[in-house]
Amino acid sequence: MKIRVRHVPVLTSVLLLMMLVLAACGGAAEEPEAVPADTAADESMAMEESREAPMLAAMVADGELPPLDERLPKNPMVVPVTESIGQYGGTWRSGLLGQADAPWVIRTMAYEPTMRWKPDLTGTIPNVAESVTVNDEGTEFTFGLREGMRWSDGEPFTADDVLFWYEAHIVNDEVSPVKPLWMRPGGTLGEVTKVDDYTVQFSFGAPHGLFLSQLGSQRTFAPAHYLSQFHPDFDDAEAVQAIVDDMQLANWAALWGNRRNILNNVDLPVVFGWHLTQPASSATQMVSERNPYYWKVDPEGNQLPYIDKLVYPIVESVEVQVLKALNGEVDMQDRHIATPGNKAQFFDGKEAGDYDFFTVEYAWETPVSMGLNLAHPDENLRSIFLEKDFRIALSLAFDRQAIIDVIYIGDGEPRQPAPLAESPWFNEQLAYQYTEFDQDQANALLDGLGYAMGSDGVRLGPDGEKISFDINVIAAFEPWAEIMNLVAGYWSDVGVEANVVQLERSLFYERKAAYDYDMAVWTGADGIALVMDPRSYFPFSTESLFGVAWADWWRSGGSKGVEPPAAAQQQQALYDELAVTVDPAEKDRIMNEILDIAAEQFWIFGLTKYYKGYGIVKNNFKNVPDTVWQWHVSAAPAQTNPEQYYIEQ
Amino acid sequence: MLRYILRRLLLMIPTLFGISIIAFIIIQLPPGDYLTTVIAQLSAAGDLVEEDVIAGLKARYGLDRPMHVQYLKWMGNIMLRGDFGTSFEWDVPVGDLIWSRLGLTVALSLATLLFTWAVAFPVGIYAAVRQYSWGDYFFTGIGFVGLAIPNFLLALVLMYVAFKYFNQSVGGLFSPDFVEAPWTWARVQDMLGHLWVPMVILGTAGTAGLIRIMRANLLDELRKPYVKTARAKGLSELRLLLKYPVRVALNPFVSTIGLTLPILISGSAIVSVVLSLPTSGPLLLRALIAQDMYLAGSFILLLGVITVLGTLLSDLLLAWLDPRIRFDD
Amino acid sequence: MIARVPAPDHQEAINVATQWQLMWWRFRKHRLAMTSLVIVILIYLVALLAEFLAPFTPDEFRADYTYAPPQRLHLFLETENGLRFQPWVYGYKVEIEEEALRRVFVPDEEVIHEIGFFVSGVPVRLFGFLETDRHLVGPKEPEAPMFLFGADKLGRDLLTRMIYGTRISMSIGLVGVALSLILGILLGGISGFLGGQVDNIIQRVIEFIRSVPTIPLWMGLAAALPTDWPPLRIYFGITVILSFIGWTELARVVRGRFLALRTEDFVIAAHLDGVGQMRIILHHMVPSFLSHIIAALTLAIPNMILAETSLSFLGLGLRPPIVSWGVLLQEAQNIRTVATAPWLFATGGAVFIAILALNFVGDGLRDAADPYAR
Amino acid sequence: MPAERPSPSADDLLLEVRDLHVHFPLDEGTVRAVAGVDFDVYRNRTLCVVGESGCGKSVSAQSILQLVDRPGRIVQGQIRFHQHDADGGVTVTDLASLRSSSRAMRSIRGRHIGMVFQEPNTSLSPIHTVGNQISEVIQLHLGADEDTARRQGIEMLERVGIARPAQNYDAYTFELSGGMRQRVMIAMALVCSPALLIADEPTTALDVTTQAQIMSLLQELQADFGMGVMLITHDLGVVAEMADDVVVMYLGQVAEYGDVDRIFHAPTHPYTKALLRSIPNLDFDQDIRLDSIRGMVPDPFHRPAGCPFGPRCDEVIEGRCEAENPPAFSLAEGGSVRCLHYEEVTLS
Amino acid sequence: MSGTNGTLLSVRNLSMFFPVRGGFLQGHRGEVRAVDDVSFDIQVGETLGLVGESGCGKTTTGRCILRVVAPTAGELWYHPREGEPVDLARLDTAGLLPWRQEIRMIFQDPFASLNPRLPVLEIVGECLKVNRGLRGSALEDRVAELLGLVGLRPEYMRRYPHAFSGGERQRIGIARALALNPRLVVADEAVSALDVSVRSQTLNLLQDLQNEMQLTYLFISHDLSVVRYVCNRVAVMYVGKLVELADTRSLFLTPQHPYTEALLSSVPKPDPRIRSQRIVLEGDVPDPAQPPSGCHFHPRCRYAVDRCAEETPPLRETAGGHHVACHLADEIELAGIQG
Repeated sequence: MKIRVRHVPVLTSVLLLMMLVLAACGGAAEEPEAVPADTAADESMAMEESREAPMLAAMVADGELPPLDERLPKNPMVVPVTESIGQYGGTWRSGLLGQADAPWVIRTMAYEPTMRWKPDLTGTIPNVAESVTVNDEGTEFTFGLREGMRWSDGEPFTADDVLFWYEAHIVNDEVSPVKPLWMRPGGTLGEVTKVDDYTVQFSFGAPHGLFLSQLGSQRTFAPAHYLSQFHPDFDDAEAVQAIVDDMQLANWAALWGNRRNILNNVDLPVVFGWHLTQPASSATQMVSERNPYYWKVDPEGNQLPYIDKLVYPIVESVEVQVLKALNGEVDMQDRHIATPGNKAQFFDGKEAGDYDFFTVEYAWETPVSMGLNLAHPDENLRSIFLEKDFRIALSLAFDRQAIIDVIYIGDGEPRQPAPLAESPWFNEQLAYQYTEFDQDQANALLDGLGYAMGSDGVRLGPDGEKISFDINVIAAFEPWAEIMNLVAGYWSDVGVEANVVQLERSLFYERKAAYDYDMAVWTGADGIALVMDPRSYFPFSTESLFGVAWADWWRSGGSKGVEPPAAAQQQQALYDELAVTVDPAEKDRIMNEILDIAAEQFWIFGLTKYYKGYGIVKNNFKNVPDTVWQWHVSAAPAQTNPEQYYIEQ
Repeated sequence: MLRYILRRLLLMIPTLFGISIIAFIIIQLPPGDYLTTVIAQLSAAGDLVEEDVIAGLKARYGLDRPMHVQYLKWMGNIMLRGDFGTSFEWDVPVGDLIWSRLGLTVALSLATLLFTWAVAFPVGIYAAVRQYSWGDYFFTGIGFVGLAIPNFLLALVLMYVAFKYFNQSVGGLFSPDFVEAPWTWARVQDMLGHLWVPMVILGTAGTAGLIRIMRANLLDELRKPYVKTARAKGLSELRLLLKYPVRVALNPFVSTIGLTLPILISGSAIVSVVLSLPTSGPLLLRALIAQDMYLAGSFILLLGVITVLGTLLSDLLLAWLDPRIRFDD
Repeated sequence: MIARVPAPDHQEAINVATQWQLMWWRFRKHRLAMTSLVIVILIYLVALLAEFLAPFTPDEFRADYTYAPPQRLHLFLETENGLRFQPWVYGYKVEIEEEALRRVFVPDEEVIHEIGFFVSGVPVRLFGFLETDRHLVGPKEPEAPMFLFGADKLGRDLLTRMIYGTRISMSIGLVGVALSLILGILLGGISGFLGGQVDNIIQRVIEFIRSVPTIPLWMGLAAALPTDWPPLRIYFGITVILSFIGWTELARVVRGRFLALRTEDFVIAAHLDGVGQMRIILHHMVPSFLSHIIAALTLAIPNMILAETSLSFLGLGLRPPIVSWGVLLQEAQNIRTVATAPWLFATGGAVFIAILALNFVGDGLRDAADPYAR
Repeated sequence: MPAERPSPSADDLLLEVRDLHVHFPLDEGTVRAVAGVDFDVYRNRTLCVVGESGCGKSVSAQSILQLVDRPGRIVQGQIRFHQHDADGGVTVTDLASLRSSSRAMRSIRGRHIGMVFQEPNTSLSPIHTVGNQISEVIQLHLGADEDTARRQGIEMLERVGIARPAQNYDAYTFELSGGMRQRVMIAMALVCSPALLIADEPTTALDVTTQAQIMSLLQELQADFGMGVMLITHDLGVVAEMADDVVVMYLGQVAEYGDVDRIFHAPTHPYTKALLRSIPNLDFDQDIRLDSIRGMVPDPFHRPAGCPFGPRCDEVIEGRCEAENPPAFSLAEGGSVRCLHYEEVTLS
Repeated sequence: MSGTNGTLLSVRNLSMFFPVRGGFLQGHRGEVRAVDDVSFDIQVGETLGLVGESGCGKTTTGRCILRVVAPTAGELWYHPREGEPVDLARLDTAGLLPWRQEIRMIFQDPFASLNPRLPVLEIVGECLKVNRGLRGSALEDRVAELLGLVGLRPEYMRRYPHAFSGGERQRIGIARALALNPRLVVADEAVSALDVSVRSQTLNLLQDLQNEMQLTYLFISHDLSVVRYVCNRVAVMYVGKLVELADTRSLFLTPQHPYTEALLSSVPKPDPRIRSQRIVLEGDVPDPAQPPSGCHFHPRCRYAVDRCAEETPPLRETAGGHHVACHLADEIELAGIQG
């Protein structure tokens, strides 16, 4: 059924609604002028009465959809609005860079984990779960679910969906050959039990101090009624295999991944504010439309989301998306396009593009953190890198402010990777030690280590060879290479030779996993809720650039990697303790102790405090906060509840 | 003739087989595999990639098996079931992905080809007939300009020009309003409005070459005695020109068609990336970089097929056009 | 027609002129080609003398001058003694626009920086061994800003970087083509001279390579270059990749020439004279097509340069800190540059001029290549 | 057995060429390829133009239809073409004054003057059928429709002795042998029954037996059509067999002009004499040793001063021949000669 | 077939077949019988003419003798001044080296046969360098001598071929052929490309040289009047086969093969008073890849009988030294040039 809506001479709201319904059924053929401006008032009146989007109300009227009360849970989640109660309707246009740009999809429409991070990032609150209680030991977590909550296809959401997720996905060795760390504190996999239809319990063998935080980015449920047909444990194994063959997939695990893919499977029932109507694999754009069964309301009880439709044109080059934004074809976006380099241009284009900036505060420590491989397989380099004075000398030897001036046009502040001032664990020493530019002192320190200056201006190491190492940066991540080239220039002033080597991303990871690198560069980690990812403070993970091998040793219980020095081992032990601590005050104490050791050891150094970021938002696009924390864990800006964004008609 | 075509088709088999092996090797050449790409990507997003995720992915993509096994499986599926495998990155069968883009790619390439011809043909004739005239210098000069400016540079600048001075929505082949609209005249117009930028960019380099070929061919032919014979018959210059030398000069010109198409298709990659066209180029580039091996492999294989078919097409066209070749069989 | 020099007293000179002289005489008459040849030679001189010609070094950055626009060069300075030749530029007035995150530059008409010749600046090593701190041009006060072509995003002098880029870009074409030539002459020569089964096999291989789609092949091979290779090796790798594609064309040309020459009467005559195979090839055949090959080579260089820029653009070619034209263009590949710093596309102009000049030289050579054509 | 033909009458005059000059301006200087040539062609008679390569014979022939390659052009002279209509009227057109691509010139080409070239291989289009190339002329000049043109074309092919003409009408030229191709060329040139046929070295590229075929064919056709033939050749044997009148050219000028019998049996110009002495004869009565002409034909940029043949001539008049380029002196026995030895016998 | 001065070269059953390749897969598509079972002798000091129309195999025969190509079958017995005859057909490149000094070639195209990139000194002197080891002034002296011999000014030896006209170039080619004091010179259409006036000069030169240097010529030509002028004996070829071989006078005056008759009658005589009754042959020379059965000439022969289409006539001697390959040679009366 394809109906093209043209100018409507006489308007009654009933007629309008019918037409909108028809248009919605018709799918693509909407034309913007179909809704003349003077109908906006009618619409919002209709909304006040029905507390739901006109398009849905019409479907209800047609009997295609149950009434709102039957679609909402008994106790819908009430989402505060940033500024004002919104209006229904409109399309949010942004853009994906390539078809696999999943992060932006999650950040805009798909951040519906079991718990969710608060907009100020101070902790998680129940989200899909209605409530949570924890026993005193921190080993049992009981979640209440929302009675009457439904999947986007109208099927009820119950404890069975949680159980199904656990049994079909976590327990299954084919899709989860290794069980996720956050489900196995102390090493053994936790258990999930159904208490009743709307209550589930997660119990662990050890206290799980980080569980609720970690749930801020996990969905511990899956649509059992849909996915069980693709699971050999829950359906006829042969039938499932037939589907695998039919879809030309390599194996069942691939089918499982394919059917759970939120970017490409339009049939997948979801709990998001919008559900997929055109998959990303269609190459030109990805489209999502409002989920009629969405379970959140605004403070006045209106069903969210306000915006009807999300359209993500897929572009292959950032520049195209930049031009689109300048052209006013992007309603709200920061990812990809809002780089410091583009700011001047966006600034100039504000009027023409009818948009403004919102401020983005990065919740990360520093845009550039430089880790020497302290567990380097080469004994000579290792011995040099392990000298704290050497690291101090390197940190002192480059002019952070000059680099900030060049790269960030002065927006920044010399700083090491350390918790941000906004973080409860802010540590001044860690943040600012050795950030001054003092090549004399650097030279003195290097002289003190006995690294005499060679004839060609390069110091000689203990083995009499030049001190020379490679800096691995990822080619795609500008402006790292430029920064490191500048830094290397300074280091050569003090007699240390460093060569910037640009790597392809995957190669970088491979080298890192093999401990085969001298110095690696990455963004600093989480600077606020750092308990989750304290990679910069002790050898915590493969992302701890200064001690990947040490982290491996700790994670594998000593079977892999390299045994770290005592201080690092102490930090790791402290973190083990923290992981099973439930008391917040005690957690703070342990974390601070870890940080003090980090400050003393000076494992890694950085460049600057993050510059102030920005994003583009159209002037009629409302309820986006003036300042948004940029933080991957909370799928920023998803913590600001995109479902309550609205477009002023 | 039929036997000739059959023989050629048969000969394609080993060639394509070789191409498939080379394609596969090329994809395997870079260190790492798709998994490392995924891990790196997840990490880039700030996520910590835990072992469980890696292990899950490994099983899913079947990357743990030796290379020749992977190759045989891939080829086996192609030959037995026409199944090109699934793209790791898009999570969609490779076939669907490629076909969805090939249409526009071929359309763009054909449009470019037509454009190139429409320009190169008359200009080439003009430049040859009026050799060393002002016009000859002018047009060959323009041709050189097209040849000497890197495509991607032109693409970027033209895109900006389209945005800045024509206020055109850039990127892709349609305005946002028409992306998903059904085919209507308006949509066609919209597409044509977008098509000119890539067409011109892709066309410039090729046009220069073709003008030069046409001019040189025609100059050769114009010197041949049969032109004089035709003139001695009393034919008018234009008619004579078009019927005889141009027609003969056309042969080498035509023989480039089959080769031009694959060149255009693979050559449009860079321009398509810059202009964000939903053609095959960007897909291939990403597949190569992400080491999405079945996708990249199938793509290269497909381009190989097009190239080989293109050559065959060229030869057939040439045989059709030139009786000397036709009868030589 | 044989190239003739008009004046009859030159007749004897022509009579005893070698093919290279005849070629040169004919080439000289091709005005466009001659001009282009001069340009090409100049470009290579620039490449050779980069250290001396460039006012600065390519990595020297000036934090305060990011995206500084080009200065207008004034040639004459007004002094109390009237105008005298003294190139100079105005200084910059810099303002930081916080919200737009940029520096805004306006010429500071109060400040005049004189530009000198053979000024002393950053010490460099010419030809790798000649230590000097003299630069052809440069500001007389070493710290004065001089950005005749503007500055890039790091405040580096674009002119300097273009001059240094010339070296890599122009040599990558040469080296790539040289490698192609070696492969092409070797295989094409073997193919053409031996003929028979060997020829057959080599022809199949060439046919096969040509049926592999080029750009994916490039991209694949370039992507396969270990990215942790040192710049020099990457450079080498890229040339090898480029030449790997280029050799088939040359091999075909060489083979064709060999095949044609093999049955030429003068080759048969040499054969009947009892001249050995090697001597026939080197003395009779190679000189006969060398000029064609040189022309073909000249025409191939531009493609190599373009290919390098394309690969760099895709992020698969050379990377900083190597400075090549492709790298410079890659750095300019964004809307921001088009909109606000178009001078960074000056490199495109350099590419354009080089390619045009090489093309014309190639055309001229091709036309002059066979002075004996009847 | 010389074929006795009536001597030419003014009524039969087809073509008068007077003082024709064709120059090629080149970078190296101007080549005066034709430097003052006069001759006449009559109906039903054959004029042979003979000379060594570079003497300007082909250029002279081609300039009649203005087909000289660029940059050559007629700089001086007249080419008066007499068109005889059915009732005896005569229209005279100066072809030299027409523009090369003008309608008037085109209406004469192929219609009133046919032309056959040396290389049958390259003078026919390789990608069009024989029929296509013949019928084109018929359609163009006689306004015939395609079927008529086809019928006439096939008839003409049959007339020129092409076996299976209907079949070969649709053949491509590369399917035919050299002799057949030359027959096609002739058919094409004669299909509109032109008054004049210009044949530029029509048998040079052919084998001797084929040459004999083509020569016979031309003679036959001339007898049938009554056209004037202008035959360009370097072969004195062909001249002797074919010509009624002969023009001997040297360096762009007519050295000698006259009746064929006189040229062969009473040559006057030293060049003609030398030429005749230098050809080997099948005749065993001849002396065993050939005479030859000293030196070489000078290159076109270095024309000798005075008589162009002077430097090679055995009968040079010291002091005159190197200074004066002799004009054409009419001979009592008919014809003319450009040689100072005949100054005194001049009639006009 | 014995001459007074003895035999220099005996060609026995010489055949040269070229495979015809074509099409995409380079399939073998039969062969061109360029030279098919040809035998003849060349006597010391004579000039043997080899005539025929294009494609008849005369050039290939010459090239086989020079071993430019290796014949498919047959023997080429060369009789050195001293010692036993050698079969040139069986020798490899190294083995041919001494005989290649004694058998030399003059090419048809004076432009293609001289390397335009070398000065005359190199062109003429190369064989002297390679075979005689001459260098420096010795080489120059010899080249100067040779140039003088062919009527060129020795000071031109530093010029390049482009400085010479066609006739002069042909003299350079002759000088090269004579540089090593050869015994046999194969002149392949040596004067065909030259203009009349230059041609006679060159023919005279060749005759003078023959007398001076006791040369033997194999004179390949399509021009019967030239052949008549220079040759002692003439062999006529038709589609790869030798059809008639006789001394020049007898061949021209009393030809015994119908093809020879037609050939002679086709030659235009440079005398308008004897416009002859030409025998105009029907049809064209057949394709040597698909020659007619029996006598290759029978489809065009006006005397042909049924037998001619079935049986290939052998070359046989009919009168003293007159050989002919025709079944009817004894029965028919043919016209020579006088007829």
